[in-house]
Amino acid sequence: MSNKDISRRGVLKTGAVAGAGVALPTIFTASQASAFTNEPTGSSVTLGFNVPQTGPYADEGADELRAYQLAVEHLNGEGDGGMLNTFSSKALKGNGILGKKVEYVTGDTQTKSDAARASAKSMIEKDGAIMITGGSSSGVAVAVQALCQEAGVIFMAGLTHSNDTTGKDKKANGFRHFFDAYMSGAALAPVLAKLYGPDRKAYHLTADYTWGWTQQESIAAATEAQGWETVNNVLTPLASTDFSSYIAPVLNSGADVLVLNHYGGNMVNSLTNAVQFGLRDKQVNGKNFEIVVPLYSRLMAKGAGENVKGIFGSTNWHWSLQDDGSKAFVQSFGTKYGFPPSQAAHTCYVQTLLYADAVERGGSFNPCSVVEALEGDDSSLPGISSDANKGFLFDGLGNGPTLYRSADHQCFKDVLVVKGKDNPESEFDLLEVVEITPTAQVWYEPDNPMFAGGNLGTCNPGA
Amino acid sequence: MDAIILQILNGLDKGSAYALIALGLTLIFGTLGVVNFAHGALFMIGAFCAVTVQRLLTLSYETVDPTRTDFLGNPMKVKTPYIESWFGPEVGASIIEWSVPLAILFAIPVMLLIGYAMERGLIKHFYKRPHADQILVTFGLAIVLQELIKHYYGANPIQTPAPDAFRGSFDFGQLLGFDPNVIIYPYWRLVYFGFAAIIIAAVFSFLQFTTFGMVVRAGMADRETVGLLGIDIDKRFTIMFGLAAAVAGLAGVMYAPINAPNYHMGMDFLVLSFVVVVVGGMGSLPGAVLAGFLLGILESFASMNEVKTILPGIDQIIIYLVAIVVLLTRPRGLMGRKGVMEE
Amino acid sequence: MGILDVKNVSKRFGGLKALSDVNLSIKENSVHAIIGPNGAGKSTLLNCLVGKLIPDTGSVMFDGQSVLGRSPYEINQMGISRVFQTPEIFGDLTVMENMMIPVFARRDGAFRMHAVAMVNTETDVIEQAEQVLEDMNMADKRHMTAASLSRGDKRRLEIGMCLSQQPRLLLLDEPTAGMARADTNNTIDLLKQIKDERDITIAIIEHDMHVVFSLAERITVLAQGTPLVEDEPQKIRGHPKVREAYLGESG
Amino acid sequence: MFGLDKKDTTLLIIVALLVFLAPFLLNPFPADSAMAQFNAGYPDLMQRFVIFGIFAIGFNILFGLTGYLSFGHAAFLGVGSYAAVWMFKLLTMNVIPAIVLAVIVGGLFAALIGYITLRRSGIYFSILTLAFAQMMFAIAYSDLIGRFVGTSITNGETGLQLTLNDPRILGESATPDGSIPLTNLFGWDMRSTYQMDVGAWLFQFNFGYYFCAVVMLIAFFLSIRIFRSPFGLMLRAVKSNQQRMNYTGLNIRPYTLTAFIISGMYAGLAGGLMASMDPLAGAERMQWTASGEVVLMTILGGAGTLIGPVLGAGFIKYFENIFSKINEATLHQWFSFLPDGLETFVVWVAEHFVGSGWHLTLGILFMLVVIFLPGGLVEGGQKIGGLFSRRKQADEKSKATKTEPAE
Repeated sequence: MSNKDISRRGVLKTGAVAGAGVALPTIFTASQASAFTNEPTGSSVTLGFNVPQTGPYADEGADELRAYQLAVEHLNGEGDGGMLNTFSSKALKGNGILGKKVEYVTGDTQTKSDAARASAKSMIEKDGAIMITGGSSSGVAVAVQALCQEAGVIFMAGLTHSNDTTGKDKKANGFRHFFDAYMSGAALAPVLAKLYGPDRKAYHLTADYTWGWTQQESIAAATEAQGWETVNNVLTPLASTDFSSYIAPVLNSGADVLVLNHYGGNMVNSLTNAVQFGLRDKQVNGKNFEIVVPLYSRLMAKGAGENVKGIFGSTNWHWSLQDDGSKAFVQSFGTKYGFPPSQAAHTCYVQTLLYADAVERGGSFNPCSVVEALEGDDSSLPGISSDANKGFLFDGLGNGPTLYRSADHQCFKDVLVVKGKDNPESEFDLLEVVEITPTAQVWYEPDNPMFAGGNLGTCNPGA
Repeated sequence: MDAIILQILNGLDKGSAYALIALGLTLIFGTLGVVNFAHGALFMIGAFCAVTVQRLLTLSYETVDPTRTDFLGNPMKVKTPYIESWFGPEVGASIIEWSVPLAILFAIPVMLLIGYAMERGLIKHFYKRPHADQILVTFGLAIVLQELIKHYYGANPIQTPAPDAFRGSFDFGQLLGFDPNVIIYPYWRLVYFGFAAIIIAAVFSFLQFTTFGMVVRAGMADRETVGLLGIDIDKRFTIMFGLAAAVAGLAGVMYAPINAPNYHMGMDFLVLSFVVVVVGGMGSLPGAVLAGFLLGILESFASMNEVKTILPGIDQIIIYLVAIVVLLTRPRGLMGRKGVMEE
Repeated sequence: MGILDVKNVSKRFGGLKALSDVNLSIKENSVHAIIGPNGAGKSTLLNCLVGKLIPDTGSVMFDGQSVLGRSPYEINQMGISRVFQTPEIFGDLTVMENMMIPVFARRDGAFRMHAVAMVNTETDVIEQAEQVLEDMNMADKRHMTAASLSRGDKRRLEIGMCLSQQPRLLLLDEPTAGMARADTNNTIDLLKQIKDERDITIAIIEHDMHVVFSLAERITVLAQGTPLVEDEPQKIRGHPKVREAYLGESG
Repeated sequence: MFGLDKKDTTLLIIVALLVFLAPFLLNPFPADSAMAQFNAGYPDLMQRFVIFGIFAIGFNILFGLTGYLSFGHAAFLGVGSYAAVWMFKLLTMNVIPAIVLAVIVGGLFAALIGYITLRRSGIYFSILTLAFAQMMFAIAYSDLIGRFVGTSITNGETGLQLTLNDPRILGESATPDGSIPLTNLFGWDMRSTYQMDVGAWLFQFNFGYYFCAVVMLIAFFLSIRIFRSPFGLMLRAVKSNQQRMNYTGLNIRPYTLTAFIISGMYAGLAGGLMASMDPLAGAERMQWTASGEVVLMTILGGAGTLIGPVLGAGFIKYFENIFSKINEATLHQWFSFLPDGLETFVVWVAEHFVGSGWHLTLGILFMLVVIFLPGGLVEGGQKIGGLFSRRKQADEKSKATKTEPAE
């Protein structure tokens, strides 16, 4: 490891403080001299990687952490540079951020709002982190985002898919690269309609918490727009491990499609149970019974094993993408760790780069400068006529041309519709990209009812 | 009607897992007087016995296939399990496919050994200690066990499918004269229920009809008196601990194809199984089994749409609600004995 | 009218008739023993007196008030204290603390949210408890944990705790069961002393004839859940019915 | 002092000193040194130490004194938090009304649940409390009440938080610069922190922490008073022998119920303080694992002792927050003095116990403590203390020290 310096509060590294050491402890210095929270004044800058290290999402968290370490290497000019070479913005030079070496601290969110906030707070208060990123669930993302807003640091969300993160709970200091439930629905519905026909009856099983609700709302609206009928929506407790009693009635409900609005362990179990009950071998209403999983991830697909074969869903990114950015990222990640990155790893890597780039372009670590840089110069995605179509436009980080929309700090980019591969060639080759849905199709206005009720507020530099 | 039959089946199936775990928990409590918070971890280890056997059977050697490339563009390394190369691809594949049933043979000695080691190495020193200490130490052990599993197998669930012959589902309804596809039920879940019934019956007849079992039962009722008869009751209790561990382990092995094992599945079952044991009545084996099935069935009924539309969210709280009602109407659970764990 | 009047009390457990039509009257300031073979219903009767069991029929009056339907603690507050077969004391607490609790209970009643004061400033309670400790010859053991006392001392402590409540009726359930001869004699002496020094009624259930005949002023013989005879000790000793039913058996 | 005897006064003064000097004591390593990772003297963690200390002190009044093992106390902490956040949303950002309401709500829920659950004892009581708490968790996590009422009450798994549109009666919905106002005590922000640079050391003095610390000292003082009061004596009597209690004319139920309510109010207080330091109330803090945590804290520190629960709380929170943050890079830095091969090996071994392995370390420590120190950490302290005093009075005949039950 090259990272031999301890993370520490930037303040301490100034000569002035070193002088204070000689001058002996006589004064209380209220270090209000800095213009914003944790202003780095030494030769390095500290980022906080807050990922689930214990609990059901620990593997996803571990993958996020790998991506972060890779991003730090690349920012510091080590390794092969990864996506720095393909990124359309050329502000980053591989000499850290604004010439300061990038260091990091890690913490465990435990996938609990309280623990995640405690961990983030310790990074901010103790380690002097200037930016917090990571996470694997929407509840945590929303909670930590709110904290960062109050504390005056930037939050670059990791894996969070709920509409609320950039909807009713959006914050000026928070940014999301990952796609959201609405986009999943908008991308998936037309493919499903084309494939399974427009007159389907869908039965929804939905995890009973915020993400589940927004996911269900989105996919139901999108499929109904294609002519599908939503027969029933059953909320399942998050703590469920056995979904048999929710799956058993499906076949007699008149529905011919089962939509599983579940993620992680819930999804693995509900899909496994659905396949056990032989749903996919049945004919209902003269059609083959089908199962849909709106939000997919490769790690989940691995957990579900054989059961995912032929099942459709959507995903933010997949390692088999053939654009230059994705290829570069897979190459450096795979070389370092021996397996391809997950979508969570991708989004976390990209978020780190985007943050660093915004600091470089804005010329300051000040959160307000970062917010301004990430909100961009009012550039627009081509082919979408909307007043809200402005923000920071970039390319080369996978997913094609991408807009960080200034209105709600949500990234707009192509969405992948995938299905479980029938004949995987390797243990990583589980999903197959069926369609790359163009951004225009998943576009929504910031005042879409599913995202209403929030207020971005103003950037908070703290201090 | 068909919906009710389906939920009864589901309930019996869930109840099987609850009953098996609660049975072992009650055995340990009844014989050794120890509150074992590591019992869920034993169930989890059982499930991971299935994973381990699957891993062992699929131990592979690598050959390089130059015609294909891996995700980095290098020639792909193809893995072939040794079993397949020894017995030929077809026989090999079907051996691998049967890894869960084979894991039963593997799990019995492993679980007995783990149970024995646990009792001799740790639990033994806690007989005379307060229940609070027992809880703390077994909880610590449970954390250690699950973290070790997490370290070797990761946090993601791992699929351990049932043999092909038991995949898919069985049209139960046609047997009962319903239309096709009305009551279908997965084969493996039926197997699980049958398996649980056999294990429960075996444990009860072992306690009922063998001298060993009679001594143990007498010891459960009155340890002192049995000790006075000059019988080394402690030794038998040690063996009972191993047996309880094996029951939990077997419940875990057979559960693996139903839901992919993950390292925290033990904790998921822990609280529930304590509720089951207490609702059944501390120290009562039939009570534990009865309560297991009762709660399983009630939980299944509570998740029916018809019930949920009237009482939203009832499926999340039903178990606890039932526990409260039972304990308030029957002070010692369904079949509990007086004076056990009441102080 | 005695201080305790038991009238027509019956109690069944399922098919078993534990008590049938028991009538008993205990005179104030007397020592009354209830004896009988195993299974005669002595313990059941006692439990009916202190509120642990509720008789199926009949009445139990203490000082003109019915005790039926009251909880043990309420009956205790009426003035009945009970000594158990195996000493029931607060094993985790010190001897002094053991002695203070009944004094508090007598002063403050069944419940008092008494969290403002400190135990060590309650001088009146401390003095009373000290006094009883002195009376019991246990003052030197006041800081010992009750559980670490000898069997005989535990019994002394328990009797002392009951006395410190200044009860009007002291019920003793085989107070010398399982004791060595020396301890038994000590206990007898203690009880004699109590009887002599205090205005107190003592009812004693006992197996040990030595104890009964050393203490009792009146004896009721219980057999098969019903009183056989009630008389003075000397007369009981020679009573043929009693010999037949009880003494004869136990040799 | 304050009616305490000499020993208790000493204890209180020591605790007060430790708490007030915590920013120094918990930051023993220079911020620049490799060991700085072990520093715990930053506001959030220090707040957590004292808040969970309060929670555990309250729990100990129930469990340590009466022996009733509640497995659902986190529920009272949770409702306390929700009550406090609602107070911030609707009334004022001043913490006093929020904390007062949190204590009241915690007490009310405890009265209701305690009234029902205390009909049973032993494990039946434990499971009843667990059942109630788990029901409350499920209700909060999926916002079931909100579903009936039509408006969000607990805001599901995200947790109840402040927004820019809260209709605050006394105070503003948002500050002029567009932020959510901060929690404060009559204008003093909980968040404000003074930093002191002393040579290579950095010490942080946070107003919120000192506020919590004062509350905790009051809570601790009250708990000593309860321990030493006739009421406390009765509670210990309940634990010792309920039969004798009954036959001594004492009604047990009101005693246990009062203890339950007091500990529920302590939990509510802790919840209110937590929300005051960080105005978000997450449902997870009501889950059984959270209830289990306070049980572990109390047993680990020493149930029934005055200071034990506080030690236990500090112990667990320290591991949760410090050990989970040590990563591979940090380890490499620590062991960089070793030869390369050895360094890799040592780091590989150590990695299992830190970062994502912090649960493993905690599990092992639980076992070690309970195996070797049956009386918890307090007993460990006494043993060490015993070593010293024995050395001091080498010639004095050491009497077998009798551990007073309430020590």
